[in-house]
Amino acid sequence: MASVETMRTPTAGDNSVQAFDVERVRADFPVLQQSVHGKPLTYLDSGASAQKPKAVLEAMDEVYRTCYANVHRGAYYFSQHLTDRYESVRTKVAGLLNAASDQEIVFTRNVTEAINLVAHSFGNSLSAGDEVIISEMEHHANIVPWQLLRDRVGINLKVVPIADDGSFRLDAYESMLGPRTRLVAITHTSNVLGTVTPMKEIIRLAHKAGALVLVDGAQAVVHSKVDVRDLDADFYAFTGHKLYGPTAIGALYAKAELLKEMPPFLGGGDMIRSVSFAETTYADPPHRFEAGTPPIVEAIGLGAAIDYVNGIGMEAISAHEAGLLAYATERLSAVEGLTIYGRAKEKAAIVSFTLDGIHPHDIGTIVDREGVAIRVGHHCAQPLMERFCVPATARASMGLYNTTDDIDVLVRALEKVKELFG
Amino acid sequence: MASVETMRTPTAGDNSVQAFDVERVRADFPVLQQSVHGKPLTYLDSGASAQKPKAVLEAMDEVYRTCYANVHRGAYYFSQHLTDRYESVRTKVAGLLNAASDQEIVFTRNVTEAINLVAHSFGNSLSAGDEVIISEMEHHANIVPWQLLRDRVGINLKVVPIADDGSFRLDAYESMLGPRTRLVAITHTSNVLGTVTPMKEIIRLAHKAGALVLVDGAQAVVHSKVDVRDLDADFYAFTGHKLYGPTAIGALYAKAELLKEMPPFLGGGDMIRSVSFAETTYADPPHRFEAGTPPIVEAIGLGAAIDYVNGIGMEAISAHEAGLLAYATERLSAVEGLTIYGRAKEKAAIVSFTLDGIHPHDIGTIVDREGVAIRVGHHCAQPLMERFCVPATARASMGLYNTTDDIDVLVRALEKVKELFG
Amino acid sequence: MDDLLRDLYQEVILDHGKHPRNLRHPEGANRQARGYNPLCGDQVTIYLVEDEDGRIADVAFEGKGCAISMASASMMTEVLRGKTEAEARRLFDDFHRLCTEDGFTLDQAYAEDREALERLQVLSGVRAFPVRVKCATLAWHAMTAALDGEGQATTE
Amino acid sequence: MDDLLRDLYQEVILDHGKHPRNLRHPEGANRQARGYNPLCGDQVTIYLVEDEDGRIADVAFEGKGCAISMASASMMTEVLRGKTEAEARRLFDDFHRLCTEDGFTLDQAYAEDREALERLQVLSGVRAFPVRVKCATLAWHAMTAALDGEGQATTE
Ligand SMILES: Cc1ncc(COP(=O)(O)O)c(C=O)c1O
Ligand SMILES: Cc1ncc(COP(=O)(O)O)c(C=O)c1O
Repeated sequence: MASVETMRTPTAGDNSVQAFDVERVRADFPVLQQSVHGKPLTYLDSGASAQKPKAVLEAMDEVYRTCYANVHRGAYYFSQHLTDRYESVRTKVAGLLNAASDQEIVFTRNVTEAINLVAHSFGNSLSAGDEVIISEMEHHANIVPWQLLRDRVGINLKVVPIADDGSFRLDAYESMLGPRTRLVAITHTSNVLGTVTPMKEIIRLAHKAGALVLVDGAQAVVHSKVDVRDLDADFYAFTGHKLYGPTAIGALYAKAELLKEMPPFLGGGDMIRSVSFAETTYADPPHRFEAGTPPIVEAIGLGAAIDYVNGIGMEAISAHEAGLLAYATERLSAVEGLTIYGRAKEKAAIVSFTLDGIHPHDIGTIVDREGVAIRVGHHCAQPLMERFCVPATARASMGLYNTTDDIDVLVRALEKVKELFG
Repeated sequence: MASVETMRTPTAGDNSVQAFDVERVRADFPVLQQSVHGKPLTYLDSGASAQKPKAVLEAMDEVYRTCYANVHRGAYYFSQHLTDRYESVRTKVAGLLNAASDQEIVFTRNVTEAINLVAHSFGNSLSAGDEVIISEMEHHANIVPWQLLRDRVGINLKVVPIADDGSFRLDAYESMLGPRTRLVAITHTSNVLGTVTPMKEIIRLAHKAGALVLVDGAQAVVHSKVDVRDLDADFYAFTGHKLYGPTAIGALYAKAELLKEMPPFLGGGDMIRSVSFAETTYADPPHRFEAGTPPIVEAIGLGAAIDYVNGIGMEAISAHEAGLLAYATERLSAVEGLTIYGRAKEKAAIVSFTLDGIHPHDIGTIVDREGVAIRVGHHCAQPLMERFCVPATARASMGLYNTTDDIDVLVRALEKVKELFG
Repeated sequence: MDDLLRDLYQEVILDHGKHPRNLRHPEGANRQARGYNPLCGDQVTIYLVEDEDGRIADVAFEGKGCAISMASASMMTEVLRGKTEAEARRLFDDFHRLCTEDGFTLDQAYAEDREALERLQVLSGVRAFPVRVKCATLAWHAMTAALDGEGQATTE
Repeated sequence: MDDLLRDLYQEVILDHGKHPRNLRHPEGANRQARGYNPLCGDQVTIYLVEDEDGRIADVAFEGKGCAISMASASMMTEVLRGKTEAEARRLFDDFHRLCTEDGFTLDQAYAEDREALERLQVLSGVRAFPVRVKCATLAWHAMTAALDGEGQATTE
């Protein structure tokens, strides 16, 4: 096993930055009170989707029960009221990312749609031979849209390799930037390895080369404070359901001057200024990019999730999770035959691993019987699996409600796996 | 005023087909118990978005509280359980439309996205000079995607005129069909005029000419039983939030053999078979068209909405609404200075109108003070407004929970409008 | 009839709405812009005749819309005449505050604006109807766009 | 350790999983197909040697996967030899029922299949694990694809 020394600071329980009471937080999440196969649920799959606090569920329910209406087009009270609330979530998202203006926030279904939006509205302006750079550790959501763009316009797709410890190879990246590089699309945090990429430097170098940068922030916004202006990101995308919000809502941040120039992606109601058969004109951003009835109530839920996270404090969450990561790394490393993938110094609370001679799918089935929910498979990152020559891994990913007890339960369950496979 | 004789059968209250108890139904909708400006809410904007029964809200809440997880990729219990439930909603939607298989149902955010999906995945295969036929009464959602397709590939967009009574001009349509016609995209029910189009005949003629047909069913599925196989529709799209379901979910039906040939639209997780930098292959339909984490809980909500509607019975709903439409038409026609737009024989429970010398926007504001929620504006159908030479109309649209009392309240509120404008 | 509505639809407003003043295309208009409210489809075109001193010698409009937007356009044409660009813009600032700020009174406005604001005050009823503020300010936005040399203003 | 798991991971299965039989590329293979489970990335390639009578003279596989899919592939290669195409397909039908139907017993199967099913019965533990049925049937799907002359089967 590689050394875990670098993981030991801060150690478990060291929540010196405004620590919060995890048990009280857990009480906010009804699902964590559930049992599975007669065992208490040990939820370690927040990287796939996080559980939701009551505050989020109640906010959505309250809207449907007391003031539901379609937005943007109503002269009556409920419609105006809900339009104001829907639009105010834009301000919350802008705050979450430290965007300059809420007009830079486009609501989407998820981060996948946000990336596809950029691949169409911005990407279609690229020409054959232009280059888009991604990395070996991207989620399919940040690979396939660019492959589809390649099919449409003939761009070249270049792939930054990653180091054996799972860190981003800045040297290789820098040498790939060139005069034809138009866009760099890189994850801020790997959903498999946990690696936090040196995004500020990635962006600085891209801008020096005259390229724009799209950041896949799906895993990053949930683990730490993001500041798009400090990063100088051009596009930043994330998904609500991993941030303790509901399904069916995500957001794209884009610099105002970029959004202004981008043609619409989907056409329909709400995204137009005026429609006639002869000539249709489009609304200003962000509405230009939001066709049809939006995820109204889901936006309200996302707003409540952001409030919830802010209430605890992102710094406190980061500190708590750093403690969990250190503990999990230490405990899992001590399991014989267990290999951890991803040992980057900057790392979020995600641990991928395999057990010698036991397929991850079998691990998943067996620990499930102990109430442990972990993800096993390729994690929508097949090229990364190939990079590490594994068909799949098991992955424990932690959220603000996890405890060192959860890790202990996982480790005990893994011992049972080994026992069974003798 | 034009004659209302044709509207008189069935008359108000004639719910001879399995009548249901409206008051009991109203009790299922918490929002209908609300007041606005101290007046009980009179909700007549279901055409924009319908209210939700408790059963829908509880189904969604229950998932989040007891068994939430991401779908499709989990080996653990909650993930499998929710995947099964999510996929089972496909079967419910297939049942709603009488599709041959649940594999013909693609989940989208709304009908707008469903139409855009077809405009890309099918539309991009068209060539310059190919023709797409729409009508003068389309919602922007069924205009703008085709204008954007025109910009992309150079199709010709032809527009079927409508008659003065708001009915679809089948004669004009037939004469527009030609050898270059590739697609006909027409609404099944106008959201402004209420007109039910002769869809079976529209489709028969299109097929004779060798063209496919996309039906915008947003307003149709909520008012009557739809049978895509009887219609022989190629594509049929609708939106969940108008069908008493949550926001952020819609569906596209497409014939299996069409879906099979269509390339993906959005790229990302879940829509792939395998991804590598060299070659990516795509999943079979419907998953090929569902990239990223889907609207999981929204699908559950839609399933509950379909169950709810089926519980009452679509025929009973149609009969109830026919009664409301007849009553509303009669009462509104009796208001001096009021003009109704849309007098087609086949008509859903939607009544658009103007008052002489009073702008709809002023009507909307004033009736709102009486607790009456109606829509005023262009209803995302600006070309139709031009067709009738009005900048806007007021529109009362009815759902299964409306009563003749609601119409009476509206008529009294309109009298106040006239009084104020003296 | 409720008081807020009576306040919004005062006699003066209904009168201007039905019989708008300066509803015409003036000869010699050297600045113009279209104002468009996508919500309700209302549109007005504002025409300005600026003399060589930079003063608004004539102002008129064309368009269709609700009672509030018509009355507001009509009344605007009555108060702008003789003003410089800067004065017209400042008056819009004060008018905007009148339409949106609860508790805004004339003595908080620029002294030079008070007379005009006194006439415009009938429009302050929109305060209670936030969604109608766009109607009340549509003509003013178009006027500003005309001064800025832009052809179009929208109230999105 | 819970009974359902003990049932799923019986000794025989673990043994086949660790030491799969017929894990090789047979000479003279005249039919083959790849089976792919997109959920977990598992894949197996099935090779068949069909003799001139249409009987399966040899069957083997290559691939990587979980204990269940490996054991199932391994055991399949042991029971298919000597069967005709029709017999192989029928056996898959019965095996599929064995893996999915609660209460399915051998006397519900075709008489000719009983002997093979008795050996395969150790795999019936997947019934309690619906998501693992795909693992247990992956090799079989690939075998059918090979017979159909298709190059690929997926368990979507
Ligand atoms: C006929 C019709 N088509 C399309 C739409 C668009 O629906 P959505 O906004 O849910 O996509 C609507 C409703 O607004 C409609 O009435
Ligand atoms: C890094 C990363 N990018 C993209 C995604 C896709 O998110 P979604 O499915 O919500 O679009 C995920 C999560 O699955 C992720 O972890």
